[in-house]
Order: sequence, then structure tokens, then C-alpha cells
Amino acid sequence: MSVQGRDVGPVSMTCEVLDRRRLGRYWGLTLSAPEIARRAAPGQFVNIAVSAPGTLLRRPFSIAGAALGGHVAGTIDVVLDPHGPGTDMLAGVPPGASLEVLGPLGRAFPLPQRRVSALLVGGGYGAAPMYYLGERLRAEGHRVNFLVGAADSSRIIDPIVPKRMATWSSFTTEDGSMGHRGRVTDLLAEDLETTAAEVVYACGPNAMLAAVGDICEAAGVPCQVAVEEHMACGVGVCMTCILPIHTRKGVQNRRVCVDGPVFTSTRIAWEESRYTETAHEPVDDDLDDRDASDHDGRGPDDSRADEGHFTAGVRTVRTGGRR
Amino acid sequence: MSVQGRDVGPVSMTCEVLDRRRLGRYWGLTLSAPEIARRAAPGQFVNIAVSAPGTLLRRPFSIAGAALGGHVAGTIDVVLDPHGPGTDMLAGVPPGASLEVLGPLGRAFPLPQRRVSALLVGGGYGAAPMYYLGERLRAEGHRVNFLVGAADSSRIIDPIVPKRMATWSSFTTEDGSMGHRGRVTDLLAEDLETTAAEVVYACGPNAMLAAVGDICEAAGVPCQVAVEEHMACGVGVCMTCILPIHTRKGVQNRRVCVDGPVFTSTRIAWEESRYTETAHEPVDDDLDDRDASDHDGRGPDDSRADEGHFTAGVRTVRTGGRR
Amino acid sequence: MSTTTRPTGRTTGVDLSVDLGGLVLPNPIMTASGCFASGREIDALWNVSELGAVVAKSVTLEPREGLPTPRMSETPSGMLNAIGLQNPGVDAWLERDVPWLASRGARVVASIAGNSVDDYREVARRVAASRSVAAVEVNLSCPNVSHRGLVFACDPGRSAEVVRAVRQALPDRPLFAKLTPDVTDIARIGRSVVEAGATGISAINTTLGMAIDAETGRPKVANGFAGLSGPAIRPMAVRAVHQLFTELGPEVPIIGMGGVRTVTDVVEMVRAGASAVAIGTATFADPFTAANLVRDLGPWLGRRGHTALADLRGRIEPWPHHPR
Amino acid sequence: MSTTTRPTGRTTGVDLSVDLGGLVLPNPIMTASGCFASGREIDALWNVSELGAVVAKSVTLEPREGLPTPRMSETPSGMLNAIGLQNPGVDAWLERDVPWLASRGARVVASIAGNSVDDYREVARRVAASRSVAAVEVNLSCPNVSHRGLVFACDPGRSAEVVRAVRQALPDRPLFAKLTPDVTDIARIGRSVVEAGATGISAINTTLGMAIDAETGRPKVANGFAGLSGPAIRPMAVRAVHQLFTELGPEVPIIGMGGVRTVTDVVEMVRAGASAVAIGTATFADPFTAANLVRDLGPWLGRRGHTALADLRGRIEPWPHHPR
Ligand SMILES: Cc1cc2nc3c(=O)[nH]c(=O)nc-3n(C[C@H](O)[C@H](O)[C@H](O)COP(=O)(O)OP(=O)(O)OC[C@H]3O[C@@H](n4cnc5c(N)ncnc54)[C@H](O)[C@@H]3O)c2cc1C
Ligand SMILES: Cc1cc2nc3c(=O)[nH]c(=O)nc-3n(C[C@H](O)[C@H](O)[C@H](O)COP(=O)(O)OP(=O)(O)OC[C@H]3O[C@@H](n4cnc5c(N)ncnc54)[C@H](O)[C@@H]3O)c2cc1C
Ligand SMILES: Cc1cc2nc3c(=O)[nH]c(=O)nc-3n(C[C@H](O)[C@H](O)[C@H](O)COP(=O)(O)O)c2cc1C
Ligand SMILES: Cc1cc2nc3c(=O)[nH]c(=O)nc-3n(C[C@H](O)[C@H](O)[C@H](O)COP(=O)(O)O)c2cc1C
Ligand code: FES
Ligand code: FES
Repeated sequence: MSVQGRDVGPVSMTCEVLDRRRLGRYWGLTLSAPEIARRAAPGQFVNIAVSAPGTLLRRPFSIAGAALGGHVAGTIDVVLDPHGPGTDMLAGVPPGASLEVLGPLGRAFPLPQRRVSALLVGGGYGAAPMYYLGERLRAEGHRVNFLVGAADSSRIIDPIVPKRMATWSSFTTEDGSMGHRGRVTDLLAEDLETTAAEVVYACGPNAMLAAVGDICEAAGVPCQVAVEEHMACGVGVCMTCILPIHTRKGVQNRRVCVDGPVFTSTRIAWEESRYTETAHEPVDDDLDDRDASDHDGRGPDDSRADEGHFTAGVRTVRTGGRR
Repeated sequence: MSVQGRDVGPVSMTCEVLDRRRLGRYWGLTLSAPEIARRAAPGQFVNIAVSAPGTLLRRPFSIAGAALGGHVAGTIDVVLDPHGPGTDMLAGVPPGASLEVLGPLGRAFPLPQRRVSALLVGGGYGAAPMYYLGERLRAEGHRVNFLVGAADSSRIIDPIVPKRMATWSSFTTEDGSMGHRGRVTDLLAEDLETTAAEVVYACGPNAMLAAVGDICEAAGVPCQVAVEEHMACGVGVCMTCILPIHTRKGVQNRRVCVDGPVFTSTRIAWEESRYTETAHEPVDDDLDDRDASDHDGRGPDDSRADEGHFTAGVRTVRTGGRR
Repeated sequence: MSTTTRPTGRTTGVDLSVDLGGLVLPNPIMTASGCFASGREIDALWNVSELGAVVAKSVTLEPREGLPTPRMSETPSGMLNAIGLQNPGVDAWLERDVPWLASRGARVVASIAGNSVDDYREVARRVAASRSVAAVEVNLSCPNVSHRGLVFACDPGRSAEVVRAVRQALPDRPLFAKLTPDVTDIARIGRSVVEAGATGISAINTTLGMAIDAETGRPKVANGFAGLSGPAIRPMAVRAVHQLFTELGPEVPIIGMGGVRTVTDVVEMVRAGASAVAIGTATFADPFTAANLVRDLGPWLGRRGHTALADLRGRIEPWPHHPR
Repeated sequence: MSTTTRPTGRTTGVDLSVDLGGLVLPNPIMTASGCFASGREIDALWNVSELGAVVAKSVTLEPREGLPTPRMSETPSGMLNAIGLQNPGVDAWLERDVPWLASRGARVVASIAGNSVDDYREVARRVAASRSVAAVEVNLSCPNVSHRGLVFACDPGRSAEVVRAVRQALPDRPLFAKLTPDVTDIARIGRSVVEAGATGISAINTTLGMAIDAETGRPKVANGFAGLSGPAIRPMAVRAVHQLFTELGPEVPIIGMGGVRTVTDVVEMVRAGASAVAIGTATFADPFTAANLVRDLGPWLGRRGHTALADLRGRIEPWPHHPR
């Protein structure tokens, strides 16, 4: 197995695909990636080379799990939403084939320093990294609650996982095919109370994250979100993936790939960013009936952050220490 | 199965790969292509879409066989020399996968109108279409003789096939690993006598074909060759595949894909063409030890054609008649 | 075996027709010059009258044998070619190919080339005599012998000169000036040819490229320099078409081309400002490309609630700010 | 885990060194400006001092936040970007990044940008103060505010003006003028900047492109127009480098770039006329690209019997006629 990189930080590896399975509309891949699994933490992502005609760049995917022990030791999981040349190609890679994987990349979710009740909010395939985070939080003794939403039940990844893992869990679908009909943001304010959440973690479409952040802010609950932006390099050198962030010097552009993808939600200047999400394949041109999976949650109006509140309760995870 | 095209001529089809097998350095593919198999004749080729990153154009391959009956009815064979993105991709396509295939393309070898002794000369993967032709000639009652050459024995395709099929067969390799050490052109003049050849058919690198043509001309034996030229379209619309041909109006450029690939050897104005062959992968950069497979046969000096001699003995095959 | 049947855009109720300054076509799909030979080759596969129009290979006054091989080389998502305008000459084309195309019911656009203003004028004069030629495209990407071999399309003045000469010889037919992207300011060239009498613009021709074999040191195309085409250049083409549309306004028809392969590529080109779209290199990769586009464009638009392709011309939408 | 070890070209006995008008580098592999950030990001993966030189992101007088997202879009074998020169400003760069690069043992080439001749002069003056900057690249692909926003590199006169100003402010360092391919005659621009005092040329910058989402109608890059880079443009880059080499002769060093990814791409660029080769977009697809090229170039040449890379510069072989 070819591995390139240093003793800490991301490595580039040739990884065998050990397993591929359908997860409703999505696909789950398990990759043999011992060095990445060892260094990874929830919230980080990998950048996978694709070989569809005409493609050039890698594709970023959240790490949906990393196994260090057991019979799948040294593996990582990713969950794919096939909707374009890269994701289609990856969803079709048979077990036994190899992929070039670079990771772990980006900053992980900061973990609470004292025991807390945490509410994890996942939208669509954004639930995948939340399951990984949930496991980690539970292992550290926190109370884990899940709010998982999607357009329909085929986009709720393995609902048994949050049900088993969490103290409390709830599901929403826009078409009502599973759990509450509506969006996660419809229930969030109420669920914050129900779960007595002291911290919220969220991953999903940016519009959902903006709305989640607003609701949390209104409720005074600190919130960490993992965002998405178009990425060319994933390692901080191209400057394509920026997000406007409130800093001491005013709003500045930060790179999602190295300064994120996890940000304290109140620090994101959403109103200065463009609304870059478009529904995947809104029109049914093929025979298969893909449709839109994006949320369109809208939060209340603009307000500023008090981020000391949150950072007091969290510590930053250092990943991949020198061994 | 999707088929596009008219009732005669080439069609575009999605073809399942039924079988893939190693043939020394080459790979043999059997494709399910009933409509192409029905319309094909020896000397014609197919243009296969490839899906390697960055590739755009199809790749042309001689039809190495077409089965109309038996348990492989409705199939065609091609033999690949993997040495670049397209051929590497095709050599790796697993049975069960599908390929987009356009064919049959080009003009077939004209067949003799009376019983003759035919000498079929194949160089490298150029032997593949000669086996197909040999079968057809034998079925029509001609005497079939084979002279097959390559750089080494790993590039002699299925030597058992010509041995079984032919009245007489002979092999040459440049390294002496099979048959005579040397090139087909070293033995050709002698073999023309041994086999009392009345017509020669040849396929292989252009340099070999030029030399074969010269030897046949010197011996007064008509010769038909199937040439190669870089092709963008394969259907006559791009004008990239031309070869200078002696015509009544002097030397004119003709398209190999529609006016060939089969030409009467004396009509080719080799001296006006460029020497476009380069050895495949002459230097061993990868761990696998590919090397040069091209012949470098040189014929005697320039001389002109008398083509009436040949055409008197042949008729043009009409392929794919209206059904 | 079932020969492919091709529902036209009309059956979907979507209006695909285009009006190119008087040249009215049932649909916007054309062929790019030099990528369709005489038309017979593709008609062996499907009925070429399904096309909006056939743009023929550029013809010159005299027949030309063109350049030596190799004439092409594949590049990442593109190809290089140097054919050297191999063509049977304008007379042979008018005599052999045009009547055949007309008999098939195809709308024929001539493409004319030359190495001097007189060449162009004379070719245009001969083309004018054929009523079967519906319009003319002036391929300005030819070296001008009286100007150090500099390509006409690189200079606004020389381009205008050629267009004026052709316009004079052929006053009654829509005239499209075909431009190269290899200029500092394509909009300026476009402006000058329209002022010189061009009905509209065809853009883009290939962009100049080169590839060299690392191993042998030989240029991959015998000529050395060669024209780059295919999907690789589509972003350049979309840009050039949009610049021309912005400069010339909606009154001037534009035939957009460069790397178009799919229905979304066609729509992208139209949104950039093209009135019609020509298919070149994609035909080499799949000779059914243009036919499939004629078949699929109407349904694609229909499913999205569009009623006429022309409504999308030049329609670029702004990026909304994040909802909050 | 084994950290990658990287034999340099020298261990193979092949001389990879290049002399760029006084800037002597151990090997020809450089980074393309804007594709390597501060150097720290990649140094987290491999030792950036292995490179021939690091060309930094273009810096301007003041810090810039750049353009809104989306800033990039993948295209067939290429990508479009419109970053808008986001950079910390020349002072912050000199203070924070240059000393760090120098401490790592990297050879540093500054890239400077501006919107007026004065901008360039002032940035150059500040760069001149740092002895750790070995050379300067002048990014001429910037809009000139006092000339209707026309890009400097599109005009030979304005390009020369900038180069003269920078040369004056920085008389003692090799100076490379970075050119855009979006001109009618790149060789002419090259000639004028060399006459104005440039030591050599960097070519090519991105070529202007555009992509539009068929569905939404929005430009795929928020800015609308964007720069095209990557393998798709390599044939353009090879052509431009060859034109410049032919015009300027072997005395003028050329840093060739545009779509280079593999060892054969590097050799192709050198045969076209490049003295050194910069890696841009390929780093995004694989951040180890440049390191792998440094490792593999010497052995590739050695296996083919070459003893010095410099021998291959500008070496294009003719096509032989068919042997007969
Ligand atoms: C940090 C991060 C984590 C992600 N995690 C997941 C995940 O776990 N599962 C999953 O299915 N998807 C995930 N995505 C989105 C995923 O990367 C894109 O869907 C994918 O790149 C699309 O590639 P494509 O070729 O199939 O489609 P196309 O849309 O054709 O992609 C074309 C180009 O746009 C880029 N692109 C398109 N959409 C996105 C996007 N949403 N984000 C970033 N780049 C995009 C691609 O990288 C590519 O360069 C994540 C993105 C980021 C940035
Ligand atoms: C009529 C005809 C019949 C052929 N029959 C066979 C066959 O039976 N078996 C076989 O292995 N090969 C055959 N070839 C050659 C085969 O088409 C090329 O080896 C193949 O296209 C190379 O593609 P690549 O991507 O692997 O390599 P590359 O060399 O990287 O190809 C790059 C480009 O060059 C073109 N090209 C390269 N070499 C050739 C060549 N020799 N002829 C035409 N185009 C070329 C390719 O089509 C492609 O566009 C035939 C070619 C022709 C014209
Ligand atoms: C092989 C080939 C031959 C061409 N011949 C001509 C020609 O004779 N006249 C002309 O105006 N353009 C010619 N072109 C340019 C095309 O018409 C078209 O402008 C260009 O290729 C871009 O479109 P594409 O990317 O769809 O091929 C030729 C292009 C190719 C690839
Ligand atoms: C994301 C990105 C940012 C760039 N920024 C700069 C820059 O700041 N200054 C500059 O001179 N060139 C810049 N370039 C151009 C590159 O340096 C290079 O000239 C061009 O991309 C072609 O090379 P490539 O195909 O290897 O990327 C940038 C290119 C890209 C893709
Ligand atoms: S993706 Fe390149 S800087 Fe973030
Ligand atoms: S390959 Fe296009 S004309 Fe022959």
C-alpha cells in the first residue's frame, strides 16, 4: 500500500474498497485506510480522486466513521449522494477496487470539556458525520440526542443507528414519509428544550446550517456546524472554498478546507456569502427518479455572536499526534 | 440493447463484454454485437468509446472475428495491445460491463473470385484480422497459408489457430523466441514460392506493409493491405486519417476509415506519407516490462503499380445488405 | 432492427425554431464546418435533413490536398488538428455535394475560405449562383498571403475587407463571419465585421495549440501548430459568445460552437448568447450526437416548463445572496 | 509509517539544474503563482525545499479579500477560477511568509500584482528590501484602472511600462514577466517586455473562460468570467511557450506552465522552449504532484540516456518520411 505524507496531518493513500452498500438513495463505502483512520476525528473529511471522463479534481466527503479496533480495524466510512460524474463513479466502484484518498483534512468538531447533553442535527447525507461524532461523544460519556432530517425517508441514513446510539432521537422528512413532516428547523427550538441541549452540532446543506445557527443563537445554545463549499484542492492552497467569517478585524474570508469545515455558527457571516446551493437534479431526465434533496430552511433575521459562551465549554481536538 | 443506425452500413450499439482473456501481451475481448457481427466482413473495424480520464475519441480496432452461429452467435472479437489510456482501459473492462461500439466500419478485403492459394501475413496484433479473413477464405474453399510475425512469442496471437486453419504456416519473432528469428519480410519472398501464393493479404505496422507490398510487387503477386492511421472519427467526416494514393489524377489523399483501411498495396504512395509509427513504450518506466512491438521492416526502393493484375482476381465484398 | 426514430422538438410543444437574420431553421442544431464532410457520410447513419442546417467543409477556389499526417492528436478532453483545408474546390462542391444535400432536404450553409480578398470574392461569386445554398459562413481563420501570412480573423480591418467583398458578391444571402478566439478582443473583431455587412457571427473556430511527443521530440501533429477543439475549449467558446452577444446585442445572430456535446451544453451556449449551436468534434466521438440533440432538446426544455428556446438566449441569472 | 523519501534527480547522474538568467535552481520544478498559498500548507505534506523554487501567490499593496463564492468550477480536464487576488498584502507576506520559506531552505520568487504602474512599482520596492526573495514574477494579468480596466498583459506598451517600473525598483533581481495567452500575438508582448528589462518570461496565465449552469442560468463561477487552467489548456501553453522561444531565442529564460501534471508534460514543455516548469492546477488534484516530478524527472531522463535536462530545451525533431 502506497502512503505519502508526514508523521502528522493528512496522508495520501491508495485504499482498497472493502465494502459498498446501498443506504436508501445514498451509498456507503468502507475503505481500508489505516493511517487515515488512526488520524481522523469527527468533522474531518477526505478528498477522493475520481476517474470519470473529463474530471480532474478530487471530491470531498465527510468521514462517516473510522474503526480502530474490531474486524473492520483500520477502515473509514464515507456516505455518497450520487448526483454527478464524481459521485456516480464512486457509487459504482466495486469492492476490491482501489481509490486514491487524501485525509484526514480540515478541523474536527471541538468536543465539550465537561459532561453535557448534546443535540446532533443532520440533514441529508450530512447525518453521516454526525453518527461518527455521536459515537465519539457517547464514548466520552456525553448525552447524545439526534435530530435527523431529509427530503424523504430514502435519505435518512440507517435510522437504526441514531435510535440505538442516542438517548433521544427524532426524524423529520419533507414529504412525511418518516417521522415528522417538515424540516429539522421546524422542531429544533422545541427539541432544544426537550433534550436540555447544552451544545448543538450540525451538518447539512448550508441553508439549514444558517437556520439552525439562528435558532440556537436565539435559544442561547452554542452551535458548531460543518459547512460545504466548492473545493478544488482541499488542502488550503487554491483559495476557492472561502466563507466570510466574523473576526476581530471585521468579516474576513476563511478557507473551509483548512480553517473549517467546522465553524462556530455565530461566526459565519452568511449574509455576506452567496447562496450556492442548487437542488441536485431537480428535473427527472433519466429514467431513474432522482429528485431534490436540499433543505431550504430559513432562520430569523440577522444578529451577532457571543462566542465566548461556547468556547468556554469546548476544547479543540488535536488530531493525529506524533507517534 | 440500444442500437442506432440504418438498415445497412454501420450501427452504434451498446455491447456487453462476454469474455476477456489474455493472449500473451494482448487481450482478447468477445462482445455481444449481433447487428455488427451480421454486417461485418474481414478487414473492417469497429470504433469503441473509452472512458479513461481526459479521453474524448473512440479507439479503432480490427474485427478479429464475427460469429453468426454456434454458442457465440452474434458476437465479435477484438484483440487489444494495451499501451495507452484507451487500450489500457479496454483491456481492463470486466465481462458483464458494456461498451459503446460503432461498426462495422471501412472496406473489407476483396475476396478472390476463383480458387487461389492465398498467403496471409500478420504482424503483431495485425494477425488478428488475418485469422478472421483466413476463416472466411477457407470457408470459400481457398488454400490458406499463414506467415505470422512479431517482436517475440508473447505477441504471436493464439499460434494454434493458424496452425489448425492453414495448409501451411510459419512464424517469425525478432528475438527468436518462436519460429524463425527475424522479420516476416526476411522470409516473404521465399514463402511466396513455397506456398505458390497467388494473392497476399497483410495487416501489421505500416512499415511492414510497405515492405510486404514491395516484395509482392517484385514477385508479381497482388497484395492487399489493411493500414492504420490516426483516426478521430472513423466514419469519414474529419479528414485526419488520410493516406496518399496513386489515382488516375496523380497522388491524392484518401481516407483510411472509409476508402480503406484495405488498399491494393501498389496504390499506396508510401514515399509521400510520413513515417508515423513510434514504438509503444520503448522505455520501461512502469514496473511491468512492456517494450517495443513495432516492426521496422524496410522494403527495396520505390516502384510503381500495376493494379489491374490484382483486381482481375478479386471481387469486392458487399457487406451488410438490406434485409 | 429498429432504425432510430427521432421525434422533433415540436412534438413536445416547445418551439425550437431560430431565425438567423432571415435564415429560418426548424431547430438550432447545425454542424460545424469541417466536421461533417459532404453530409453523405453521416447520412449513411441518420437523416441529415433533421438538422437545423448543414454547414459544409470550407471550400477554396482550387481543390486542396491538405497537410501530411499525423493530422490529429487527442489532448485532455480535446483534440488538435491540422488538416490544411483539404477540399475538392468550390466548383466540385457545388456540382457534387450541394445538389445531393438539397435533394435530401437539408438546409445548406456554404463555408468559404481563401488566402486573399480576391479568393474569397471569387468563391462567393460562384456560391451565389447556387440557389440551394441558403447562407454563407466566411471562415476568416486563413493565412492572408499578402499580409505575412497573418490570419485574417486576427485583424479587424482585414476581416472587414473580406466580409465586404463577400457581401458584394453575395448580397442576397445571410452571411456569417467565423471568428477565431486567438485575439485580444474578439468583440471588436465582431463589431467590425458586422459593420462591414455580416448578418451574424460564428464563434469560435479552433484555438491554436501544439503538442510534442516527449519521447521522440516530434510534434504530435505533423504541421507543428494545430487547432484545438472539443470540450476542453468550451469555457473559452462560452466566454467568447457571451462577449460577442454583449457587444453586438440581440439583433445580431450568433452561431455558437466549441466543445458542445450535450443538451445542457447547447442550453449553456444559448444562455451565453448563441442563436444556434454547431456541433464539431463531438460528432467524431459519436456520429449520432447532433441527431440526439435534435431529438432531446425539446423534451429537456419542455420538462422545465420552457415553451421556446429563443426565450433563453442571453439569459444569465444573478447569484442570490444567502437567505437570512 | 514511512514518510516518502525523495531521491533528487542528481542521484541518477542527470543534471536537472537550470539557470534562469542568474537564478540558478537545482531542478526545474516550480510552483505556479496562486496555486501554493504560503507554502506552509504543502510543507505539512512534504518538504517544499525540494522544489526548484516556490513562486508565491501574487501580492498587492493592500490586503484583498477577493471575490464571492463559488470561485471555481470544474470543466472538462480543467477548471475555472475567479479568486480576485485574495492576498494578505505585500507587507504581511514579507513579514510572515518569506522568512518562514527562507527558514525552510526554499528559494522564493515573489509574484507581484497591481492596478496601476505605481502599484507595481511600490510593491516591487518593498519586495526589494527582502534579501530572501531571489527573483520576482510580474503578474501582468491585472486590470489597469487608468485604461478602462484593460488587462496590462493585453497591450505591449502597458506591459513594458510596468516592467520598466519594476525593473527600476528592483534592479538586482531576475525579473519574469507573466503573460496571458489571451492576445493576438504573444510573441510580440514577450519581445516588448524583454526590451523593457525583463530577464525572462513566465507563460501562460489562465485563459479567460465562462461556464453557465443550463438549469439555473447562473454563471458557475460567481464572477461570471473566470480563468481556465489545467490539462485542457496544455496545448495552448505549449504553443505559446514555443512561439516565445522562437521569437526570443535561447538566451531568454522561459518558465513554462499550463496543465503540466506528468514527467512527460514537463519534458514536452522543455522541448517547446521552457527553461523551467511551474505546476499549478495539478497540485489541486494531487498535492504531491510537484514532489513526485522532482523525484521522477531525473530517472526518466536517465533511462533514455539524457545527461542534462537543459539539452532538451527547444529540441523539436522533424517527422521523417516513410522509409522506402
Ligand atoms: C467538506 C465537505 C464534505 C462533504 N461531504 C459529503 C458527504 O459526506 N457525502 C456526499 O455525498 N457529499 C459530500 N460533499 C459534497 C460532495 O463533495 C459533492 O457532492 C461532490 O464533490 C460532487 O461531485 P460530482 O462530480 O458528483 O458532481 P458535480 O456537481 O458535477 O461536481 C462538479 C464539481 O463541483 C464540486 N462540487 C459540487 N458540489 C459540491 C459540494 N456540495 N461541495 C463541494 N464541492 C462540490 C465538485 O467537487 C466538482 O469539482 C461534501 C463536500 C464538502 C466540501
Ligand atoms: C483501422 C485500425 C485498426 C486497428 N486495429 C487494432 C487492433 O486490432 N488491435 C489493437 O491493439 N490496435 C489496433 N489499432 C490501433 C489502436 O487503434 C490504437 O492502438 C489505439 O487507438 C491507441 O489508443 P490508446 O489510448 O491506448 O493510446 P494512445 O497512443 O495514447 O492514443 C492516443 C490517440 O492516438 C490514436 N492512436 C494512437 N495509436 C494509433 C494507431 N496505431 N492507429 C490509430 N490511432 C492511433 C488513438 O486513437 C487516440 O486518439 C487499429 C487502428 C486502426 C486505425
Ligand atoms: C478536424 C476539424 C476540421 C475543421 N475544419 C474547419 C473548416 O474547414 N472550416 C472552419 O471554418 N472550421 C473548421 N473547423 C473548426 C470547427 O468548425 C469548429 O469551429 C471548432 O472545431 C470548434 O468546435 P468543436 O469544439 O465543436 O469542434 C474544423 C475543426 C476540426 C476539429
Ligand atoms: C486558483 C488559481 C489561482 C491563481 N492565482 C494566480 C495568481 O495569483 N497570480 C498569477 O500570476 N497566476 C495565478 N494563477 C495562474 C497560475 O499561476 C497558472 O499560470 C495557470 O493556472 C496555468 O497553469 P496550470 O494549468 O498548471 O494551473 C492562478 C491559477 C489558479 C488555478
Ligand atoms: S479547497 Fe483549496 S483552499 Fe480550500
Ligand atoms: S477518421 Fe475521420 S475521416 Fe477518417
